[in-house]
Amino acid sequence: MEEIKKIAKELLAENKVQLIVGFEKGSANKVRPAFFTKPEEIDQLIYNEYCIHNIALYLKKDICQKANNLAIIANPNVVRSILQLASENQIAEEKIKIIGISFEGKCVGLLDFKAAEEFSKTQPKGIKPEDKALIEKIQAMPLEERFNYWVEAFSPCIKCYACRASCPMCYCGKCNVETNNPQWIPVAPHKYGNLEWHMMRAMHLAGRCINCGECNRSCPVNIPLNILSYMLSDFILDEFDSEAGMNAVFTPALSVYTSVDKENFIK
Amino acid sequence: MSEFEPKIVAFVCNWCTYAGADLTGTSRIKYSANVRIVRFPCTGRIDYMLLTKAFASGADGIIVSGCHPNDCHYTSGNFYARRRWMVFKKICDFMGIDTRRIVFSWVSAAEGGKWAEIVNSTNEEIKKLGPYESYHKLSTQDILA
Amino acid sequence: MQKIKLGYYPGCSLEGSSREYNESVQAIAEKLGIELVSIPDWNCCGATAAHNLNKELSLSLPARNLALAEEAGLKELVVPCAACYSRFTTTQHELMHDETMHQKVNGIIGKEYKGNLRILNVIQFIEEFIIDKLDDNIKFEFNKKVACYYGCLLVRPNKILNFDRTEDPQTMDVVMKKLGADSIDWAYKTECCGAGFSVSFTEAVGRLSGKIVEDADHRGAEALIVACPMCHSNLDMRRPEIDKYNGKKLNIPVLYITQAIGLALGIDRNILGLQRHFVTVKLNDFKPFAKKIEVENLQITEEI
Amino acid sequence: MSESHNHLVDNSLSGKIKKETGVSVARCYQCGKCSAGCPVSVDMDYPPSLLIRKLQTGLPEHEEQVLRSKSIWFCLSCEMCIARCPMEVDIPPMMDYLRHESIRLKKVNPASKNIISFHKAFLDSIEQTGKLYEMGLIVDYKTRSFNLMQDVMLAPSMFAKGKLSILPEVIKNRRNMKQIFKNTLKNKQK
Amino acid sequence: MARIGVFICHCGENISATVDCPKVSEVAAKFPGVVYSIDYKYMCSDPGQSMVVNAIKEHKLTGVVVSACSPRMHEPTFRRACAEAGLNPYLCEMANIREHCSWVHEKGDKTDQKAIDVVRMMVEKVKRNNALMSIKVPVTKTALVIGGGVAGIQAALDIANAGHKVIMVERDPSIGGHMSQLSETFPTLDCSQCILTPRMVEVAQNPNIKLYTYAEVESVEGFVGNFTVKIRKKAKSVDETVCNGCGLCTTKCPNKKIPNEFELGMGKRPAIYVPFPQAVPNIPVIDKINCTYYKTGKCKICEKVCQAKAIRFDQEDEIIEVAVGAIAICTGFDVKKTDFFPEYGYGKYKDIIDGLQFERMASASGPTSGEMRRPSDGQTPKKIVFVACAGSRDPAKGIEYCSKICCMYTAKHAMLYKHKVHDGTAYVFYMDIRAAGKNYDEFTRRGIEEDGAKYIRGRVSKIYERDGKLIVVGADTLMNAETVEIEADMVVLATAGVANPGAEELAQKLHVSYDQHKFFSEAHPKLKPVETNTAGIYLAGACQAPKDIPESVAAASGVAGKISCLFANNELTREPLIAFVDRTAPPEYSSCTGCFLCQPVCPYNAIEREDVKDRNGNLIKQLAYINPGLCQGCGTCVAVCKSKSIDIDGYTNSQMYYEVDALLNS
Repeated sequence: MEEIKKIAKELLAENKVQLIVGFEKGSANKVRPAFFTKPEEIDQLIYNEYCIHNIALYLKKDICQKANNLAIIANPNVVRSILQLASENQIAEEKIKIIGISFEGKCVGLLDFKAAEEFSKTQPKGIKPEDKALIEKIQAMPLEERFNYWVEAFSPCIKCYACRASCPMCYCGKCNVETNNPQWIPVAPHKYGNLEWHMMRAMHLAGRCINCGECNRSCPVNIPLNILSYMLSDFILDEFDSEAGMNAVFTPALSVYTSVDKENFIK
Repeated sequence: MSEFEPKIVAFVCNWCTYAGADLTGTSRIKYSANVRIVRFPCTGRIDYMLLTKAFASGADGIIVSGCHPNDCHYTSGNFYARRRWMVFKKICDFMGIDTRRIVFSWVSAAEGGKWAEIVNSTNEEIKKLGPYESYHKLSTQDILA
Repeated sequence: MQKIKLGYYPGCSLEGSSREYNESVQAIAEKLGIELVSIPDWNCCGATAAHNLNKELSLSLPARNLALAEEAGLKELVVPCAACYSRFTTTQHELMHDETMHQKVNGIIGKEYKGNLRILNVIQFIEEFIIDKLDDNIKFEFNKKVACYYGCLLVRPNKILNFDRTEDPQTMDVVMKKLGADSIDWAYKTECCGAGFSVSFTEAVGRLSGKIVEDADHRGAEALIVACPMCHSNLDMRRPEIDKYNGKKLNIPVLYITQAIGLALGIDRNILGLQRHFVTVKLNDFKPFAKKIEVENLQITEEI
Repeated sequence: MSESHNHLVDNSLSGKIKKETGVSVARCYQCGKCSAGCPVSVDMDYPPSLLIRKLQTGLPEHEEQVLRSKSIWFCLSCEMCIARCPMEVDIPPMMDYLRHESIRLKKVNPASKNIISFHKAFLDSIEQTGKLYEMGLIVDYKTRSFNLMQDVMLAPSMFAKGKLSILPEVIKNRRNMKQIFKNTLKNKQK
Repeated sequence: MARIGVFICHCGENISATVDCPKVSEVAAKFPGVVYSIDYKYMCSDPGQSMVVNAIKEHKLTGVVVSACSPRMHEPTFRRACAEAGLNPYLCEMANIREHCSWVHEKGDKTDQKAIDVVRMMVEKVKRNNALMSIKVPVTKTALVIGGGVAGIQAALDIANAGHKVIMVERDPSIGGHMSQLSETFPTLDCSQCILTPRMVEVAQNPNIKLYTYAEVESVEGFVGNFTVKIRKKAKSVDETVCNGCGLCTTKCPNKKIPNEFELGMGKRPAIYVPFPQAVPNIPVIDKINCTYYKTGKCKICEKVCQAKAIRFDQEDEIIEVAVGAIAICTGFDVKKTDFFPEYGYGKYKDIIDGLQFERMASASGPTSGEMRRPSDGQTPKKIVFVACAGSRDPAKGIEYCSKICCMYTAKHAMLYKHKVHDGTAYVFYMDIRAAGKNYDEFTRRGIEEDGAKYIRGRVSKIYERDGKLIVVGADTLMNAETVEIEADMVVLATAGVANPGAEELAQKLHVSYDQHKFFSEAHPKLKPVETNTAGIYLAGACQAPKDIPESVAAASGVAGKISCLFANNELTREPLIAFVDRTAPPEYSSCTGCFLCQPVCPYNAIEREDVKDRNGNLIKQLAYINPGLCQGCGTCVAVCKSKSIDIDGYTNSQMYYEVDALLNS
């Protein structure tokens, strides 16, 4: 933790960056994301096992867009998010300094994109064993039961869109769910509306989601919507050998093709 | 009770399958009248949200058809479409949407007979599966609940 | 050397007027360590008579044999007689593609025929189990000019049998070339010999078999090689009618391919049943086997 | 191609052939290749392509000629015609069906008496013993066809060469054989 | 508020026979936004069209829906009518109730309901159509002609004489195609070389035509008016600018035993060769596979004898890139070889030859200098059998179509044979004599009546060799299907006309559709026989289906006409149905997030990155921009864009959404 502070302080002191995105102590023993602009503020910077939020999210918000260049305390999920955003032309390498930290909390110092790619390959994926079990359980269900399972799972959804707000990949200025003519996704949080919304979100993240699990963690009613993207990521890895967040120059699966894509259902 | 007549929507590409369906017409090959054709410039243009929209609006079956690989008028539209359908079919199946009701096919401008056969066989299959009540109920009654 | 066990269906003529065919098959099988297990309590396949008079009968008779073979646990079934081979394969094909007829025939024969049996004609049997053993067992080179005669039911209907080519087949020629024979190109390889008319319309057999024997003889063949008992009996036993049709006496002998292999292996002529032929087989002075004969395998499937 | 437009029952002989054997004589454009290749077309009153032509007209007198023809009995089922037919008109199963119909309607051509007697004798032998008893076949055939002196010379040399076994080979399960024949050849209500 | 006019067509009774047009029109009148709805017998006729024009003026219509045949048929007609009436043509849509409805369904309520649904779909779509102006695109006034046969030559000459540049690409060392292999041509029996060679020379001398022989099309990009074509000019190992065509090298080359493709295996040629005497260009080519130098590194005799020093052994294949505005495909056809026929001996009998080989035998410059000499022993065949329909009209062999020209050239062959061997007999086994052209039947009658060709109506079942004779076993179906056996000295099979090898690969390079026999598909069998579905690419000659010379030449002139009118104006107007990225007021400037996931999917590289800068030049954001000139309107980018910032005119998101909605929520 000290090492991170030292690096951060130096960066700010030498005015290499104008902003550092990290964490600070919140009320009770909680933590919250924090934005430091002066070296002396770094004292409040902390990093412990509670700092699991994917703060790459803020890179597309105004506070970071205004800063000429900035640094960020990046666990592997954040690093992968940054690489994927870079591949989608959202972040320029020269404007960001990555202070890499492994899942166990060991600081690996400043990473350029090349090093970040190696780092993200070595770190384990965000999928937890119980997520995998849930995917198997659902896939084992018969069709009708699966449908009812998901309709039930989505029924508590009140369309607060916290999942969209917490996902670094959902950086669209005007999200499609807000278009009214034509209204592709019903606004009301009824069963039909919820199902369509989560299906569209899963399709939009197909081949782009780095499986950090923020969407599920930020969902007030804990809907297991992250496993939709987990399942698709595995499928896309098997079928097209394409994985998000692994390199800065990368075309997601649905924007590229090979003439020998295997399929067995087109007559 | 008259026998169940499925509502089938066909999303087809203008250069191959639409022309193939025209050829079915000029050759006077009869096929089921339960299908309605919606024309797209290319299969690459067919948006997956239109499929769920079709189910929600009362369709029981959907046919998506375009040019054979390498025959696409725009070179690669059908290749992108193929990848999209592989992913879309996977997520739909995982979410319990009955992908047996969506028939994907390649029909060229010279295959009038094949188009009639695809429509008739899809019509038979959907008749066996019956109306897509669970989705229609979801998108109609459940809205009011 | 562990014995290979194969299902075997001799058929009525191999136990009657064409006994020598059965003897030669058994002889070469025994010499090369192959045990032929006959189907217990097998019955006649019905040949032409059955399908001429009644469809269900023509399917039930072969189906009973196939069901018995499956019950006996056999995987392959060697059927030397081309007519029986044709009846078995067409029955298997028809029952596997017409489920209603399949159930009906199962009802008639009172057995459950499943249809997972591999039916081999004599040449397939030779290609799969005999050919590679030849090189170290061959004694004499069959250095004669021969005309290989396939007849009609061995290669047709090609869509169901898909064995060799319908026109100008080559599999028998390849076997004979491997024995050192010079197999000639001639015109009547797959023309019908008159088959079932042997008794009821002998004059036609005289004409059809007459043309076959005359053409082979005319091109200098020293022997006709056959793989079907009906063809053999017409070409051999009906030689008087053939000579009457051709207006000249032809004594070109007719051998089964299994007898030719037997001679090459050095098996005694009487064991091979050569003495039972009507046209005496005078072939002798075979050269002792010198070196292995290389035969490039012609592309034999019927592709258009 | 959906066949919905010709749903009216076609009770002509060619219609029944299409229903029973799936063979459509309408496909034949009379190229004559089957007649040219047929080994016994010279023995037939109507070569195969002419027989099909008569079925194509659908006229009752032509259908009568077909059922009473020698052609259907002299056909050897040697499969040469279907092997070369450009339109894949499967003549052998059609001939089978015409033979069954000719017997059922008792329109068998007298010139084919010998051929039918041989087939009947052949099947009688199988019905009794389950296998073909060649001696029995010859005796039965001669009583049916009355040409008693045929092949008289041949029997002794066949016997000498051991090609003629005196006693018949009988299968054990003769009841099964009887049952098969009762449900097929002897089946009355078909 | 929308003011839509609906016009239901009876199409004579093609539609009204199964669809109740008045009822559909009545129901359509009640659709929201429809102010005028009628049905009429012939909408595409003049009175029909003027009905549309008047209705637009009278009822001030803002949209028109014509429910009739396929839009691929009469959309242009009705859009032109609307434009006449002052309504933007792209506010007119067609509902397909003929090919997709009346012709394929039985009469009844279900069919009427379908017609009503389709009309409602189009009404909802038309309400959301935008008025569009067609796009002007520059046209490169150069044409590419692929294939140097008679069709290619005719097309190239016509286009060149119309004053446009032409680039001709021919795969063989010389142009001329199959016609240069023929002896005499029906129905006038004038010698093929005499009428073709002058045209070949004309091609070589025409200043507007750039000829590349021994060359193939490598790739084609772009679209009508703006194709970029890469041509692979294979190395001839001879410098064309230096060689004067003296031919000394071809005489001195020691390796003379190579079968000459031009003579179809019946003649030999040296390793450095000119395919035939009248070849254009008359430049020899070195066959790298068989030339001793290329195999062993020794010889080089041709280099030694060549006074002009034109031999270049190290010459490499050359890739030439050209810009063309239109492409004419004239790649011709081929004939099945005799090994295709199991019952005629799998091609093992030397004296069974195909039609083209007979042409070489009858040709004065052929291997036998025009004398009838059979390949096996060179004897003059006294009895010859011609077999028509060899492989054609034979679904069992996978060729169910009639090859159209064999009846005529078989009659010609019989006549040529009788002119050369007076005491010989010529039999012709035929199915039907298809001689439907001008003076065609008279020609075949002359062969039968004056030259005594013996025509036998029936197919040949088997041919086999015995004692040096070919025994032909056929039937005579006019004699009660009697078997006919002929002991012939030679047999000529009029084999089926098939697509050229490589046709499928070429079709895929050009994105033109082709049928299951690899013949190229025309845009419409009756109304657009020389066009393909791809704008700017045309078809002439036998590459589209077996054709004789008059038809090929006529089609070639047709193509030249089409290309000339394409080049008539400097700019090409193109359908404005292309994609665009939305633009909004600053500070967003657009809903596009600049992720550029759309860029890789565009097959025409039409999507560029536009930098949005503020007043003092620093970058605010990058946005996608679609170049209207390149975009062909496939719409793949529209479906890939997550935020739906891209839309495409004619198939906008809202149009497609409300089409589906209208179709199902009746």
